[in-house]
Amino acid sequence: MTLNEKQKQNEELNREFLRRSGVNVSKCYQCGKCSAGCPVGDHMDIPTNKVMRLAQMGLIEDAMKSHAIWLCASCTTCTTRCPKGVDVAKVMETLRIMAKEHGYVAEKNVDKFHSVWMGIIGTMGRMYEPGLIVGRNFSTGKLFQDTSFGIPYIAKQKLKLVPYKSGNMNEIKSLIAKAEAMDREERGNK
Amino acid sequence: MERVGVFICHCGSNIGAVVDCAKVAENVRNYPGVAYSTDYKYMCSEPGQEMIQNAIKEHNLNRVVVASCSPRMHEKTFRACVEKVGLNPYMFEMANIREHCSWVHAGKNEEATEKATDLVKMAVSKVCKNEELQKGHAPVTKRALVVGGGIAGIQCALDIANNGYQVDILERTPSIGGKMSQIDKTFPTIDCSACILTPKMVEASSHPNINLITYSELEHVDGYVGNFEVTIRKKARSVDIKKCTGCGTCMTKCPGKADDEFNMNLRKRTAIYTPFPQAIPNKPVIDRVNCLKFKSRENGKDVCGICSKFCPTGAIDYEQVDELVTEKYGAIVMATGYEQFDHSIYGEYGYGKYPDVISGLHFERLVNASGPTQGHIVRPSDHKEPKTVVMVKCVGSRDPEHGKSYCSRTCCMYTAKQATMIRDHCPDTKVYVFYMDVRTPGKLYDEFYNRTREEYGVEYVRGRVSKIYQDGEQLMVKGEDTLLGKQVEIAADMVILANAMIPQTDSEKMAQIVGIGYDKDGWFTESHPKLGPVETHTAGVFLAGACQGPKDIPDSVAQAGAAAVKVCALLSKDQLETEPTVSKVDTKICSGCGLCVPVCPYKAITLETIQERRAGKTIERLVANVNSSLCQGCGACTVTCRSGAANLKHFTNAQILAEVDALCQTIL
Amino acid sequence: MDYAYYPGCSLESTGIEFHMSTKAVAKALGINLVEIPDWNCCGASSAHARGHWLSLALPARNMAIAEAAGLDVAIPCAACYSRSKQVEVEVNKSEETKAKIEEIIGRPYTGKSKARNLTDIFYRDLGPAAIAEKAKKSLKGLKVLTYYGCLMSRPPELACDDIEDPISLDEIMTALGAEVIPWGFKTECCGGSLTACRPQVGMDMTKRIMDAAKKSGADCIVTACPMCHSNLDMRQVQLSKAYGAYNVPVYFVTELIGIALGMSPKDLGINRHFIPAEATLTKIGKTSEGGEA
Amino acid sequence: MSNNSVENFEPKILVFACNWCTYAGADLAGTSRLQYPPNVRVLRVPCSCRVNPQFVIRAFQRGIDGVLVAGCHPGDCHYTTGNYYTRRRFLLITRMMEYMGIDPKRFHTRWISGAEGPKFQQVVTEMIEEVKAIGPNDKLRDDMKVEVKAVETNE
Repeated sequence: MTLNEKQKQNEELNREFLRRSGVNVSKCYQCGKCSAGCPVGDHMDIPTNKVMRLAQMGLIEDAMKSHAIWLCASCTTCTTRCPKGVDVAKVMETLRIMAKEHGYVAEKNVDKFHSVWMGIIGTMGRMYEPGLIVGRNFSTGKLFQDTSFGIPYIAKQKLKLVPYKSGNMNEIKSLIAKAEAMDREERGNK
Repeated sequence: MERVGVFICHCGSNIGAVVDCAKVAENVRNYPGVAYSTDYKYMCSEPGQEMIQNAIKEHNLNRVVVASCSPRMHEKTFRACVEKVGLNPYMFEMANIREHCSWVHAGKNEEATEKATDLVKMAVSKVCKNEELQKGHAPVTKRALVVGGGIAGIQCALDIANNGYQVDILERTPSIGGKMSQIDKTFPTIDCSACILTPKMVEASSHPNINLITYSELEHVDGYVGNFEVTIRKKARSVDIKKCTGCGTCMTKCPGKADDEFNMNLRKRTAIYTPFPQAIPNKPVIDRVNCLKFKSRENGKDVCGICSKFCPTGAIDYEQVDELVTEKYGAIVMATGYEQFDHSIYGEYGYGKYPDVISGLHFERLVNASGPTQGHIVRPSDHKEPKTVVMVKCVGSRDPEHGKSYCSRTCCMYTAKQATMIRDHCPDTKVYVFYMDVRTPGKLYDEFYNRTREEYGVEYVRGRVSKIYQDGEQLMVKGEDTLLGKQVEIAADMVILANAMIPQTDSEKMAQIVGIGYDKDGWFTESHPKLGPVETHTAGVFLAGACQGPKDIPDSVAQAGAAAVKVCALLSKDQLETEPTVSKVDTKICSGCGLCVPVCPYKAITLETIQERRAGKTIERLVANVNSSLCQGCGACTVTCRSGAANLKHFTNAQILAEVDALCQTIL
Repeated sequence: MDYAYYPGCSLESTGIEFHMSTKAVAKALGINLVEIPDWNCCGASSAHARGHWLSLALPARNMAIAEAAGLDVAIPCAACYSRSKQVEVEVNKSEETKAKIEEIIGRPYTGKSKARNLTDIFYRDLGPAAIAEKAKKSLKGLKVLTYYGCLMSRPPELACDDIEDPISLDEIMTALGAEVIPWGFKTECCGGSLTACRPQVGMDMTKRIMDAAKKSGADCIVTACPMCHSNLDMRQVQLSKAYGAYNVPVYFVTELIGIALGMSPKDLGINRHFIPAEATLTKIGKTSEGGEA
Repeated sequence: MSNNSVENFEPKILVFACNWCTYAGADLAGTSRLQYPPNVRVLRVPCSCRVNPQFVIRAFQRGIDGVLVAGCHPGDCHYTTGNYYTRRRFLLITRMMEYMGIDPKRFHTRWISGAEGPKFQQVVTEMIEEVKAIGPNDKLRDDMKVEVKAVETNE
């Protein structure tokens, strides 16, 4: 497929991406400083500057399919040091959100983690780590992974076994529902 | 009685196809003031111009309006045309019915014709209020001042002097030579900087037409093109330059120590010093901040005085004071050069705290045979020869977020030069260069860059460096090879940063003193980026070298020559013609409030005392006075003036209001 | 000095020492912390992977409750601080955002109440010298590495310290008598957010930092982020299994301040670390000066 | 008087253009054949700072529907600082005219460089549309009285 055909296919996604990120990706001059300082750089399938390049070329689908956007630790070193003032971390974040919505999740575990996390907050208002570990393992199908992570914490009396539950769960639930609705709305129109 | 001739041009079909030119001529035939009105195919052509001239004679016209193209195109042509038959050229106006009408309203013939009529009526109304104006004349002082004694200033002064004009070089440091004297070798030929600069310095100092004013600052500029009056502060050298023979005994005996700025603080110098051995004039100055005698005086004591004891000619004069002198010049050349960007703003490069992270200019001193290490490339921290050197380009350049948005133009080449020099001096040392782009558009520049990689084995890595940190004795450099798409980390012994070029820290103040423009970064602005690269918007002030923007030596020298030609062209005239479209104050109405004085960007307005007879008594009062040679005719003062005393000739309140009224009449 | 106190989820579990030591130290230093009633999770680090408004709304509720009480919010956790600060900044930036946030959370929040990092409060509002004045013993003899991680110094808009070379922990430690060892990893990301879902990546990131820590010759690391702490502390156990011994104790800044104030390690929760951290404290005062303040 | 009827209202807009930037920008729009409605008339002044607020008010008095004062971008003034004065002056004048009841949409100050032909086209087009939408200027106009007189004398 020619480049222009591919860009044409991505037109709608690109518009959505530009609107939601609010980042002027054309400012990027591909110096590579974002990739150079990225603490996860070694593990990414494509370096940060190439994610930027895909965004710049309007090839949003390819960018959404990458593992890199999920490995990004949101440390914002890239944004901080960018000589052109491009919010690179925001590009990564927007691509993550869009990838989830459009069904391109290259790193299922990362995504599941976020889902379980949000699920717990949605029911209790606060985090409940044992729930996180079990829930995550349950949903990934790896039931006993990282119990090495949970059990030592229990031994050190660091995990509360009885969860806190907010007395105002209705308020928090409604808050989450409204925020999600607003996010959906922004995705759809404007 | 106004007798205006109106000439509507068809410009072939350019105007004629949209605007009904005959109808426009007809529409204004009976307009007040119009004595004659016609249209023609090409008004600017030979027959067209003849037609105007004949009409002036036949119909006894005393004012002319031509409706055709933009005045930016042909105002000069038609002014000359009417002048030939005895009309004052300022009794002419143009109506732009091409660029502003036919070309932008294609197909809307009726409206365009109506608009053309309006524009012509406006022009007629204005020309009726026009007055005859005469160009002014001003004398020329046949001497030039070059501010800055670097390579650009020296070259410019030599070129002016060789054309037979007197020229002064004003330099703020104790010696001429500038940045080029700090540089070891020059690209792309790797000839020794001092070897080609020193002869020029000597030539300048011994030239009968050149006068050096070193260790001096520009204090104040008055006057105007051909007639500048410049006040110069001659800083106290504490050394009588006439008695001093430059033997140097004082410098060997001086116990005071100070950071040696010429050597980028890589070593100490004495308090009485010349910046470098080949300095011109080769006569020292006392740095009073670091001199033991002057320091002790601050504490009420008076010690040391060793230099004075050893001076064989008694040249030391501790009591010297700054001296202000005022000189007259016909032209000024700004050649104040550049400074090096301070990389200590970059936290990721260590905020300037790592001793072995140095700048390009540091390196020049390190590799210079007369420098602090006698030309041995060693790192500042422990004086060991570095086995791995990383060079980082675009430090401060092309970095709108933290540094400067522009490209400094010289760094690609000086980095390549320095890389080859490291490889020459220390063949076992590995050199890596981090770059974003390699920009080498000079003669033999790209060839040089390619030799750097191919023959000298310098490794170029495409990517910016994100972080440098001290790791034991070494520096870890974290970058990205964007061509590989991989992070690279290099353990280096020394890092050389290619710092950006920035204007002198006080360039904006300098520009304000001289009355020229500067851009957002502080570089002086040329009058036109393409067609006026060495002129400024202030007549008689020219630019040479890097004060106008980053430049390498060949470009600086070329621009210096260009500026010299402009200076000579100016100085060759006995009198200067000045535009008459300047501001004028009606002293009868002027209240002397002085509001117009500070708004004038050319300092053309001064308050003067006049004497007046009033009710039988002579009284004195203040009024504004416009120096018509300085005034450039912007009109800022006319609007500021509350009493309406200030008026801009050829754009008077009455003239502009006549145009406004003419347009609005078409509405009523 | 009164502040609303937002401990956040980590301080109730994996970072419970931070909670314990914060409360003890704040009290001793005369800082009155009023815990926000029924606070909720700030959403870090998942909400902003889900949606912009979601990531703002969660911390906004806490900020709104604090604002109703007329207090700025002291936040020990660097992640909670960053998320909360984001809301404060965004609300102050745009009336439209403010209106939308208020609509979502159903409470007024004008952005008047500020999100404050606890360490920053120690550093700026109290000052290292004032803390040292209250110290009962000097930390002399202890060589520390300061570790700020990502969220105290980045992104610049939200940072409470210098973006490349933060100094608040350094100056507090120096004032208390500890020797701060320079290193290049003060603000390097530890990969905390990845440890749970891509453990190997997180391990590698932690390893780089811990290798540098071991090489530096310091006795310990001091940090102010519960995620960094939990990650650096707990991961060393796994690193040791794979790559040989890693046993650099990692303290919360409040733990070491507490020690200087004369509190017992147990009261500060220092006994709950994975890498035993009590023995290292015996290095303190080897030269035994400083003593009573 | 035709343009006083609101239906077919064609406004007349006066543009004060500085000689060095905006006039050149308008010329460029011409040489680039960038089309815009023929409702504007450009009056050349050396610098936007030459425009006395009095000129603007006079134009409104005499029935103009809109006035645009345009010069070089701040920092690019041919006379170094002229447009700074323009900016400050017209900030005040805009408020004063608003106070006098003139719709602020009728008066604008814009920076258009010699290289910005398209911007000139865009600015004047937008302004014409705006003024068209708000109708003819009937504030401050002396001609309202003049008209009555004219009718009287004619009859």
